[in-house]
Amino acid sequence: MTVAVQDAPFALDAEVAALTVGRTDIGAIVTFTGTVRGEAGGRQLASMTLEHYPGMTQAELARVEALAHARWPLQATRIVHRVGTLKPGEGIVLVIAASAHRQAAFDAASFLMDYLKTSAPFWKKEVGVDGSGGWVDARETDDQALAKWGG
Amino acid sequence: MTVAVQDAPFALDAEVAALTVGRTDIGAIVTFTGTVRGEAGGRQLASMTLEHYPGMTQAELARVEALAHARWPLQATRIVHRVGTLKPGEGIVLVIAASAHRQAAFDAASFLMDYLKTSAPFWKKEVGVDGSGGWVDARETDDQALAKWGG
Amino acid sequence: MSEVRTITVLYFAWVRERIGRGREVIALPMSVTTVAELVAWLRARGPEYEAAFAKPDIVRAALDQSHVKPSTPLGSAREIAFFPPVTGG
Amino acid sequence: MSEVRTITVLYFAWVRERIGRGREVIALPMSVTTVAELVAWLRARGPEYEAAFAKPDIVRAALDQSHVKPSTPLGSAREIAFFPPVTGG
Repeated sequence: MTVAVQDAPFALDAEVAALTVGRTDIGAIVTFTGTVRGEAGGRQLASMTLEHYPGMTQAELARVEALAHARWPLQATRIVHRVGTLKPGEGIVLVIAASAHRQAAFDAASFLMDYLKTSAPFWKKEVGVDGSGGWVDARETDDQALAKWGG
Repeated sequence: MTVAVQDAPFALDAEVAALTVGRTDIGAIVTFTGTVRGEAGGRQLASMTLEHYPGMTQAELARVEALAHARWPLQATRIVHRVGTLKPGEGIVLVIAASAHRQAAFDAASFLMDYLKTSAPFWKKEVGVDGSGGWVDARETDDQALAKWGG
Repeated sequence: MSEVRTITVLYFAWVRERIGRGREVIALPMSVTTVAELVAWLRARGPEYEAAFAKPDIVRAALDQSHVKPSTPLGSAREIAFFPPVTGG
Repeated sequence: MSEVRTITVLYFAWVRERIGRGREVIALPMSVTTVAELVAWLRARGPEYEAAFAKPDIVRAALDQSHVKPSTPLGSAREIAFFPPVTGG
Protein backbone atom coordinates (compact mmCIF):
# COMPACT_ATOMS: atom_id res chain seq x y z
CA MET A 1 0.00 0.00 0.00
CA THR A 2 2.01 2.92 -1.29
CA VAL A 3 1.20 5.98 -3.33
CA ALA A 4 3.43 8.47 -5.12
CA VAL A 5 2.86 11.80 -6.84
CA GLN A 6 5.83 12.64 -9.02
CA ASP A 7 7.11 14.52 -12.05
CA ALA A 8 9.26 11.62 -13.21
CA PRO A 9 8.08 8.85 -15.53
CA PHE A 10 7.38 5.43 -14.02
CA ALA A 11 8.59 2.02 -15.17
CA LEU A 12 6.22 -0.94 -14.99
CA ASP A 13 8.81 -3.63 -14.27
CA ALA A 14 10.44 -1.66 -11.47
CA GLU A 15 7.10 -0.79 -9.87
CA VAL A 16 5.81 -4.37 -10.06
CA ALA A 17 9.12 -5.77 -8.79
CA ALA A 18 9.02 -3.43 -5.79
CA LEU A 19 5.71 -4.99 -4.78
CA THR A 20 6.38 -8.61 -5.62
CA VAL A 21 10.08 -9.45 -5.48
CA GLY A 22 10.81 -12.35 -3.14
CA ARG A 23 7.11 -13.05 -2.61
CA THR A 24 5.45 -16.31 -3.61
CA ASP A 25 1.98 -15.62 -2.21
CA ILE A 26 0.89 -13.56 -5.23
CA GLY A 27 -0.76 -15.28 -8.17
CA ALA A 28 -2.17 -12.35 -10.13
CA ILE A 29 -0.89 -8.86 -10.87
CA VAL A 30 -2.99 -6.33 -12.77
CA THR A 31 -1.55 -3.01 -13.87
CA PHE A 32 -3.39 -0.08 -15.38
CA THR A 33 -1.49 2.66 -17.19
CA GLY A 34 -3.27 5.80 -18.33
CA THR A 35 -1.50 7.68 -21.12
CA VAL A 36 -1.83 11.07 -22.78
CA ARG A 37 -3.74 10.74 -26.04
CA GLY A 38 -2.65 12.83 -29.00
CA GLU A 39 -6.15 13.92 -29.87
CA ALA A 40 -8.94 15.21 -27.66
CA GLY A 41 -12.30 16.29 -29.02
CA GLY A 42 -10.93 16.73 -32.52
CA ARG A 43 -7.98 18.83 -31.36
CA GLN A 44 -4.35 17.72 -31.75
CA LEU A 45 -2.56 18.06 -28.43
CA ALA A 46 0.92 19.44 -27.96
CA SER A 47 0.98 18.69 -24.24
CA MET A 48 -1.07 18.20 -21.11
CA THR A 49 -0.30 19.79 -17.76
CA LEU A 50 -1.45 18.26 -14.50
CA GLU A 51 -2.03 20.43 -11.45
CA HIS A 52 -2.77 18.91 -8.06
CA TYR A 53 -3.42 19.77 -4.42
CA PRO A 54 -0.29 18.68 -2.58
CA GLY A 55 -1.03 17.01 0.71
CA MET A 56 -4.63 16.24 -0.10
CA THR A 57 -3.57 14.26 -3.17
CA GLN A 58 -1.54 11.76 -1.16
CA ALA A 59 -4.25 11.55 1.50
CA GLU A 60 -6.97 10.84 -1.08
CA LEU A 61 -4.90 8.24 -2.91
CA ALA A 62 -4.12 6.49 0.38
CA ARG A 63 -7.81 6.59 1.35
CA VAL A 64 -8.85 5.05 -1.98
CA GLU A 65 -6.16 2.38 -1.58
CA ALA A 66 -7.44 1.52 1.90
CA LEU A 67 -10.98 1.17 0.52
CA ALA A 68 -9.73 -1.39 -2.00
CA HIS A 69 -7.87 -3.38 0.67
CA ALA A 70 -11.00 -3.45 2.81
CA ARG A 71 -12.99 -4.85 -0.09
CA TRP A 72 -10.71 -7.44 -1.72
CA PRO A 73 -7.99 -9.83 -0.51
CA LEU A 74 -4.99 -7.94 -1.87
CA GLN A 75 -1.34 -8.74 -1.29
CA ALA A 76 -0.16 -5.35 -2.48
CA THR A 77 -1.25 -2.21 -4.28
CA ARG A 78 0.49 0.80 -5.73
CA ILE A 79 -0.65 4.11 -7.18
CA VAL A 80 1.70 6.46 -9.03
CA HIS A 81 0.32 9.70 -10.47
CA ARG A 82 2.41 12.15 -12.42
CA VAL A 83 2.07 15.91 -12.33
CA GLY A 84 3.60 18.63 -14.48
CA THR A 85 3.68 18.78 -18.26
CA LEU A 86 3.41 15.57 -20.29
CA LYS A 87 3.56 14.86 -24.01
CA PRO A 88 1.18 12.61 -25.99
CA GLY A 89 2.08 8.95 -25.44
CA GLU A 90 3.49 9.51 -21.95
CA GLY A 91 2.11 7.70 -18.92
CA ILE A 92 -0.03 9.79 -16.54
CA VAL A 93 -1.11 7.27 -13.94
CA LEU A 94 -0.16 3.74 -12.89
CA VAL A 95 -2.26 1.50 -10.68
CA ILE A 96 -1.15 -1.97 -9.60
CA ALA A 97 -3.20 -4.57 -7.72
CA ALA A 98 -1.66 -7.89 -6.67
CA SER A 99 -3.70 -10.74 -5.23
CA ALA A 100 -3.70 -14.51 -4.95
CA HIS A 101 -6.69 -14.48 -7.32
CA ARG A 102 -7.13 -12.87 -10.69
CA GLN A 103 -10.67 -11.56 -10.29
CA ALA A 104 -9.73 -9.68 -7.12
CA ALA A 105 -6.72 -8.14 -8.87
CA PHE A 106 -8.82 -7.06 -11.88
CA ASP A 107 -11.66 -5.68 -9.76
CA ALA A 108 -9.39 -3.82 -7.36
CA ALA A 109 -7.37 -2.17 -10.14
CA SER A 110 -10.56 -1.06 -11.88
CA PHE A 111 -12.01 0.20 -8.58
CA LEU A 112 -8.83 2.15 -7.77
CA MET A 113 -9.01 3.89 -11.15
CA ASP A 114 -12.72 4.70 -10.83
CA TYR A 115 -12.27 6.17 -7.35
CA LEU A 116 -9.07 7.99 -8.20
CA LYS A 117 -10.71 9.63 -11.23
CA THR A 118 -13.58 11.04 -9.20
CA SER A 119 -11.90 11.92 -5.91
CA ALA A 120 -8.16 12.57 -6.20
CA PRO A 121 -7.54 16.32 -6.61
CA PHE A 122 -5.83 16.46 -10.01
CA TRP A 123 -6.78 18.76 -12.89
CA LYS A 124 -5.70 18.47 -16.49
CA LYS A 125 -5.10 21.39 -18.81
CA GLU A 126 -4.54 20.71 -22.49
CA VAL A 127 -2.48 22.74 -24.93
CA GLY A 128 -3.21 22.13 -28.60
CA VAL A 129 -0.62 22.18 -31.37
CA ASP A 130 -2.33 25.40 -32.51
CA GLY A 131 -1.59 26.99 -29.14
CA SER A 132 -5.17 26.85 -27.91
CA GLY A 133 -5.59 25.56 -24.41
CA GLY A 134 -8.20 24.67 -21.86
CA TRP A 135 -9.06 22.80 -18.72
CA VAL A 136 -10.44 19.33 -19.27
CA ASP A 137 -14.07 18.95 -18.21
CA ALA A 138 -14.99 16.18 -15.79
CA ARG A 139 -16.89 13.40 -17.49
CA GLU A 140 -20.26 12.10 -16.39
CA THR A 141 -19.16 8.62 -17.43
CA ASP A 142 -16.61 8.72 -14.62
CA ASP A 143 -19.38 9.27 -12.07
CA GLN A 144 -21.34 6.44 -13.69
CA ALA A 145 -18.30 4.14 -13.48
CA LEU A 146 -18.06 4.89 -9.78
CA ALA A 147 -21.72 4.07 -9.19
CA LYS A 148 -21.22 0.42 -10.12
CA TRP A 149 -19.22 -0.17 -6.92
CA GLY A 150 -22.19 0.83 -4.74
CA GLY A 151 -22.00 2.79 -1.49
CA MET B 1 -2.60 -8.78 -32.12
CA THR B 2 0.29 -11.08 -31.40
CA VAL B 3 0.74 -14.20 -29.32
CA ALA B 4 3.85 -16.01 -28.14
CA VAL B 5 4.51 -19.33 -26.43
CA GLN B 6 8.00 -19.36 -25.01
CA ASP B 7 10.36 -20.79 -22.40
CA ALA B 8 11.95 -17.41 -21.66
CA PRO B 9 10.67 -14.95 -19.05
CA PHE B 10 8.84 -11.85 -20.26
CA ALA B 11 9.40 -8.21 -19.32
CA LEU B 12 6.41 -5.93 -18.89
CA ASP B 13 8.03 -2.70 -20.09
CA ALA B 14 9.41 -4.30 -23.23
CA GLU B 15 6.12 -6.00 -24.06
CA VAL B 16 4.07 -2.84 -23.50
CA ALA B 17 6.57 -0.72 -25.44
CA ALA B 18 6.38 -3.09 -28.40
CA LEU B 19 2.63 -2.41 -28.59
CA THR B 20 2.56 1.27 -27.83
CA VAL B 21 5.82 2.99 -28.78
CA GLY B 22 5.29 5.90 -31.13
CA ARG B 23 1.50 5.67 -30.82
CA THR B 24 -0.64 8.44 -29.38
CA ASP B 25 -4.06 6.89 -29.97
CA ILE B 26 -3.90 4.73 -26.84
CA GLY B 27 -5.22 6.06 -23.56
CA ALA B 28 -5.40 2.94 -21.41
CA ILE B 29 -3.17 -0.10 -21.07
CA VAL B 30 -4.11 -3.02 -18.81
CA THR B 31 -1.68 -5.84 -18.16
CA PHE B 32 -2.37 -9.10 -16.37
CA THR B 33 0.50 -11.24 -15.11
CA GLY B 34 -0.14 -14.68 -13.69
CA THR B 35 2.60 -15.99 -11.43
CA VAL B 36 3.49 -19.32 -9.84
CA ARG B 37 2.34 -19.38 -6.21
CA GLY B 38 4.56 -21.06 -3.63
CA GLU B 39 1.72 -22.95 -2.03
CA ALA B 40 -1.09 -24.95 -3.62
CA GLY B 41 -3.70 -26.76 -1.56
CA GLY B 42 -1.51 -26.73 1.53
CA ARG B 43 1.53 -28.09 -0.33
CA GLN B 44 4.76 -26.13 -0.72
CA LEU B 45 5.78 -26.11 -4.36
CA ALA B 46 9.30 -26.62 -5.65
CA SER B 47 8.33 -25.99 -9.27
CA MET B 48 5.57 -26.11 -11.84
CA THR B 49 5.95 -27.56 -15.33
CA LEU B 50 3.75 -26.43 -18.20
CA GLU B 51 3.05 -28.76 -21.09
CA HIS B 52 1.22 -27.58 -24.20
CA TYR B 53 -0.01 -28.66 -27.61
CA PRO B 54 2.28 -26.90 -30.10
CA GLY B 55 0.41 -25.55 -33.09
CA MET B 56 -2.98 -25.66 -31.45
CA THR B 57 -1.77 -23.39 -28.64
CA GLN B 58 -0.92 -20.53 -30.98
CA ALA B 59 -4.13 -21.06 -32.96
CA GLU B 60 -6.29 -20.95 -29.82
CA LEU B 61 -4.57 -17.88 -28.41
CA ALA B 62 -5.00 -16.09 -31.75
CA ARG B 63 -8.67 -17.12 -31.86
CA VAL B 64 -9.27 -15.78 -28.33
CA GLU B 65 -7.48 -12.55 -29.25
CA ALA B 66 -9.70 -12.14 -32.34
CA LEU B 67 -12.81 -12.62 -30.19
CA ALA B 68 -11.69 -9.77 -27.94
CA HIS B 69 -11.01 -7.46 -30.89
CA ALA B 70 -14.47 -8.22 -32.28
CA ARG B 71 -16.03 -7.26 -28.95
CA TRP B 72 -14.14 -4.13 -27.81
CA PRO B 73 -12.45 -1.20 -29.55
CA LEU B 74 -8.86 -2.26 -28.95
CA GLN B 75 -5.74 -0.61 -30.31
CA ALA B 76 -3.51 -3.57 -29.52
CA THR B 77 -3.36 -6.83 -27.60
CA ARG B 78 -0.64 -9.27 -26.66
CA ILE B 79 -0.61 -12.72 -25.08
CA VAL B 80 2.61 -14.38 -23.88
CA HIS B 81 2.41 -17.81 -22.27
CA ARG B 82 5.42 -19.62 -20.90
CA VAL B 83 6.02 -23.36 -21.04
CA GLY B 84 8.60 -25.56 -19.37
CA THR B 85 9.56 -25.57 -15.71
CA LEU B 86 8.98 -22.48 -13.58
CA LYS B 87 9.77 -21.65 -9.96
CA PRO B 88 7.43 -19.99 -7.43
CA GLY B 89 7.25 -16.26 -8.06
CA GLU B 90 7.94 -16.54 -11.79
CA GLY B 91 5.51 -15.21 -14.39
CA ILE B 92 3.46 -17.81 -16.28
CA VAL B 93 1.26 -15.70 -18.49
CA LEU B 94 1.04 -12.09 -19.62
CA VAL B 95 -1.97 -10.49 -21.25
CA ILE B 96 -2.02 -6.87 -22.45
CA ALA B 97 -5.00 -4.91 -23.74
CA ALA B 98 -4.61 -1.35 -25.02
CA SER B 99 -7.54 0.87 -25.88
CA ALA B 100 -8.54 4.50 -26.04
CA HIS B 101 -10.84 3.81 -23.07
CA ARG B 102 -10.09 2.24 -19.72
CA GLN B 103 -13.19 0.08 -19.37
CA ALA B 104 -12.55 -1.59 -22.72
CA ALA B 105 -8.95 -2.29 -21.73
CA PHE B 106 -9.98 -3.77 -18.36
CA ASP B 107 -12.80 -5.86 -19.83
CA ALA B 108 -10.74 -7.17 -22.73
CA ALA B 109 -7.81 -8.20 -20.52
CA SER B 110 -10.16 -10.00 -18.14
CA PHE B 111 -11.96 -11.67 -21.07
CA LEU B 112 -8.66 -12.80 -22.62
CA MET B 113 -7.64 -14.44 -19.34
CA ASP B 114 -11.02 -16.14 -18.84
CA TYR B 115 -11.02 -17.56 -22.38
CA LEU B 116 -7.36 -18.51 -22.32
CA LYS B 117 -7.83 -20.41 -19.06
CA THR B 118 -10.64 -22.55 -20.43
CA SER B 119 -9.58 -23.09 -24.04
CA ALA B 120 -5.83 -22.78 -24.62
CA PRO B 121 -4.22 -26.25 -24.46
CA PHE B 122 -1.81 -25.89 -21.54
CA TRP B 123 -1.50 -28.26 -18.61
CA LYS B 124 0.26 -27.62 -15.31
CA LYS B 125 2.06 -30.24 -13.27
CA GLU B 126 3.24 -29.35 -9.79
CA VAL B 127 6.23 -30.74 -7.94
CA GLY B 128 6.21 -30.24 -4.17
CA VAL B 129 9.28 -29.55 -2.07
CA ASP B 130 8.73 -33.06 -0.66
CA GLY B 131 9.06 -34.52 -4.15
CA SER B 132 5.37 -35.31 -4.55
CA GLY B 133 3.86 -34.25 -7.85
CA GLY B 134 0.62 -34.09 -9.69
CA TRP B 135 -1.35 -32.58 -12.52
CA VAL B 136 -3.38 -29.54 -11.57
CA ASP B 137 -7.13 -30.08 -11.77
CA ALA B 138 -9.24 -27.70 -13.83
CA ARG B 139 -11.33 -25.42 -11.67
CA GLU B 140 -15.07 -25.02 -11.93
CA THR B 141 -14.66 -21.36 -11.09
CA ASP B 142 -12.86 -20.89 -14.41
CA ASP B 143 -15.92 -22.17 -16.27
CA GLN B 144 -18.08 -19.87 -14.18
CA ALA B 145 -15.82 -16.92 -14.98
CA LEU B 146 -16.25 -17.68 -18.67
CA ALA B 147 -20.04 -17.79 -18.39
CA LYS B 148 -20.24 -14.10 -17.49
CA TRP B 149 -19.23 -13.13 -21.04
CA GLY B 150 -22.27 -14.90 -22.52
CA GLY B 151 -22.34 -16.89 -25.76
CA MET C 1 -16.74 45.08 17.14
CA SER C 2 -17.52 41.76 15.47
CA GLU C 3 -15.28 38.75 15.96
CA VAL C 4 -13.30 37.32 13.07
CA ARG C 5 -11.32 34.14 12.43
CA THR C 6 -8.52 33.56 9.96
CA ILE C 7 -8.63 30.74 7.47
CA THR C 8 -6.35 29.82 4.59
CA VAL C 9 -8.19 29.55 1.28
CA LEU C 10 -6.70 27.67 -1.67
CA TYR C 11 -7.85 27.76 -5.29
CA PHE C 12 -7.02 25.30 -8.03
CA ALA C 13 -7.27 25.02 -11.83
CA TRP C 14 -9.73 27.46 -13.44
CA VAL C 15 -11.01 28.64 -10.05
CA ARG C 16 -7.42 29.74 -9.32
CA GLU C 17 -7.08 31.37 -12.74
CA ARG C 18 -10.32 33.33 -12.44
CA ILE C 19 -9.53 34.60 -8.96
CA GLY C 20 -5.97 35.37 -9.95
CA ARG C 21 -4.23 33.73 -7.03
CA GLY C 22 -3.76 30.23 -5.63
CA ARG C 23 -3.74 31.01 -1.93
CA GLU C 24 -4.83 33.67 0.49
CA VAL C 25 -5.39 34.03 4.22
CA ILE C 26 -8.66 35.74 4.98
CA ALA C 27 -10.21 37.20 8.10
CA LEU C 28 -13.69 35.78 8.17
CA PRO C 29 -16.62 37.08 10.27
CA MET C 30 -17.78 34.47 12.79
CA SER C 31 -21.24 34.78 11.25
CA VAL C 32 -20.00 32.81 8.25
CA THR C 33 -20.39 29.24 9.47
CA THR C 34 -20.75 26.89 6.45
CA VAL C 35 -18.97 26.26 3.18
CA ALA C 36 -21.92 27.71 1.23
CA GLU C 37 -21.91 30.84 3.38
CA LEU C 38 -18.19 31.26 2.76
CA VAL C 39 -18.80 31.00 -1.00
CA ALA C 40 -21.49 33.68 -0.78
CA TRP C 41 -19.17 35.88 1.29
CA LEU C 42 -16.31 35.43 -1.21
CA ARG C 43 -18.58 36.25 -4.20
CA ALA C 44 -19.27 39.64 -2.65
CA ARG C 45 -15.57 40.45 -2.60
CA GLY C 46 -15.25 41.34 -6.28
CA PRO C 47 -15.85 40.43 -9.91
CA GLU C 48 -13.01 37.86 -10.01
CA TYR C 49 -14.72 35.90 -7.21
CA GLU C 50 -18.08 36.42 -8.86
CA ALA C 51 -16.64 34.88 -12.03
CA ALA C 52 -15.05 31.94 -10.21
CA PHE C 53 -18.22 31.07 -8.29
CA ALA C 54 -20.70 32.03 -11.03
CA LYS C 55 -21.97 28.45 -10.95
CA PRO C 56 -21.45 27.53 -7.32
CA ASP C 57 -22.85 24.01 -7.86
CA ILE C 58 -19.88 23.19 -10.07
CA VAL C 59 -17.15 24.35 -7.71
CA ARG C 60 -16.08 21.66 -5.25
CA ALA C 61 -14.66 22.22 -1.77
CA ALA C 62 -12.31 20.43 0.60
CA LEU C 63 -12.04 21.31 4.28
CA ASP C 64 -8.68 20.49 5.82
CA GLN C 65 -8.02 18.31 2.76
CA SER C 66 -11.23 16.26 2.85
CA HIS C 67 -14.05 16.60 0.33
CA VAL C 68 -17.08 18.39 1.82
CA LYS C 69 -20.55 19.52 0.79
CA PRO C 70 -21.81 23.14 0.72
CA SER C 71 -23.79 22.54 3.90
CA THR C 72 -20.73 21.40 5.87
CA PRO C 73 -19.92 23.65 8.87
CA LEU C 74 -16.50 25.28 8.73
CA GLY C 75 -15.96 24.27 12.37
CA SER C 76 -12.38 24.87 13.42
CA ALA C 77 -10.91 24.12 9.98
CA ARG C 78 -7.68 25.93 9.19
CA GLU C 79 -7.70 25.39 5.44
CA ILE C 80 -10.37 25.30 2.77
CA ALA C 81 -9.84 24.67 -0.93
CA PHE C 82 -12.09 25.41 -3.92
CA PHE C 83 -11.66 23.68 -7.26
CA PRO C 84 -13.46 22.32 -10.32
CA PRO C 85 -14.53 18.66 -10.49
CA VAL C 86 -11.34 16.61 -10.56
CA THR C 87 -9.99 15.25 -13.85
CA GLY C 88 -7.01 13.11 -12.92
CA GLY C 89 -6.23 9.54 -13.85
CA MET D 1 -11.38 -57.12 -46.35
CA SER D 2 -12.50 -54.03 -44.44
CA GLU D 3 -11.21 -50.57 -45.37
CA VAL D 4 -9.02 -48.59 -42.96
CA ARG D 5 -7.78 -44.99 -42.68
CA THR D 6 -4.74 -43.69 -40.89
CA ILE D 7 -4.96 -40.91 -38.36
CA THR D 8 -2.37 -39.38 -36.05
CA VAL D 9 -3.42 -39.47 -32.39
CA LEU D 10 -1.80 -37.19 -29.80
CA TYR D 11 -2.06 -37.48 -26.02
CA PHE D 12 -1.24 -34.80 -23.46
CA ALA D 13 -0.69 -34.48 -19.70
CA TRP D 14 -2.03 -37.41 -17.65
CA VAL D 15 -3.72 -38.96 -20.69
CA ARG D 16 -0.24 -39.19 -22.24
CA GLU D 17 1.25 -40.58 -19.03
CA ARG D 18 -1.39 -43.29 -18.65
CA ILE D 19 -1.12 -44.42 -22.26
CA GLY D 20 2.64 -44.29 -22.14
CA ARG D 21 3.21 -42.32 -25.32
CA GLY D 22 2.49 -38.86 -26.69
CA ARG D 23 1.85 -39.73 -30.32
CA GLU D 24 0.93 -42.64 -32.52
CA VAL D 25 -0.37 -43.22 -36.01
CA ILE D 26 -3.21 -45.71 -36.06
CA ALA D 27 -5.01 -47.59 -38.79
CA LEU D 28 -8.67 -47.06 -38.03
CA PRO D 29 -11.59 -49.09 -39.45
CA MET D 30 -13.89 -46.93 -41.56
CA SER D 31 -16.73 -48.02 -39.29
CA VAL D 32 -15.34 -45.71 -36.59
CA THR D 33 -16.86 -42.38 -37.59
CA THR D 34 -17.09 -40.11 -34.51
CA VAL D 35 -14.82 -38.97 -31.70
CA ALA D 36 -16.80 -41.03 -29.18
CA GLU D 37 -16.52 -44.11 -31.37
CA LEU D 38 -12.77 -43.61 -31.60
CA VAL D 39 -12.55 -43.38 -27.80
CA ALA D 40 -14.50 -46.66 -27.49
CA TRP D 41 -12.25 -48.28 -30.10
CA LEU D 42 -9.09 -47.09 -28.28
CA ARG D 43 -10.35 -48.36 -24.91
CA ALA D 44 -10.53 -51.86 -26.36
CA ARG D 45 -6.83 -51.75 -27.28
CA GLY D 46 -5.48 -52.44 -23.78
CA PRO D 47 -5.46 -51.58 -20.09
CA GLU D 48 -3.39 -48.38 -20.55
CA TYR D 49 -6.10 -46.97 -22.85
CA GLU D 50 -8.78 -48.26 -20.50
CA ALA D 51 -7.06 -46.33 -17.69
CA ALA D 52 -6.70 -43.14 -19.73
CA PHE D 53 -10.33 -43.13 -20.84
CA ALA D 54 -11.82 -44.60 -17.66
CA LYS D 55 -13.91 -41.45 -17.33
CA PRO D 56 -14.47 -40.51 -20.98
CA ASP D 57 -16.52 -37.45 -20.00
CA ILE D 58 -13.41 -35.87 -18.52
CA VAL D 59 -11.08 -36.37 -21.46
CA ARG D 60 -11.29 -33.57 -24.02
CA ALA D 61 -10.60 -33.86 -27.75
CA ALA D 62 -9.36 -31.60 -30.53
CA LEU D 63 -9.72 -32.50 -34.20
CA ASP D 64 -7.11 -30.92 -36.45
CA GLN D 65 -6.32 -28.56 -33.54
CA SER D 66 -9.87 -27.37 -32.84
CA HIS D 67 -11.88 -28.31 -29.76
CA VAL D 68 -14.64 -30.83 -30.58
CA LYS D 69 -17.40 -32.75 -28.83
CA PRO D 70 -17.68 -36.56 -28.58
CA SER D 71 -20.42 -36.57 -31.21
CA THR D 72 -18.27 -34.77 -33.79
CA PRO D 73 -17.63 -36.84 -36.96
CA LEU D 74 -13.97 -37.58 -37.65
CA GLY D 75 -14.53 -36.57 -41.28
CA SER D 76 -11.26 -36.31 -43.13
CA ALA D 77 -9.28 -35.11 -40.09
CA ARG D 78 -5.60 -36.06 -40.10
CA GLU D 79 -4.90 -35.43 -36.42
CA ILE D 80 -6.84 -35.92 -33.22
CA ALA D 81 -5.66 -35.08 -29.72
CA PHE D 82 -6.92 -36.27 -26.33
CA PHE D 83 -6.17 -34.39 -23.12
CA PRO D 84 -7.52 -33.43 -19.68
CA PRO D 85 -9.39 -30.14 -19.19
CA VAL D 86 -6.86 -27.36 -19.78
CA THR D 87 -5.18 -25.63 -16.82
CA GLY D 88 -3.09 -22.85 -18.36
CA GLY D 89 -3.03 -19.17 -17.49
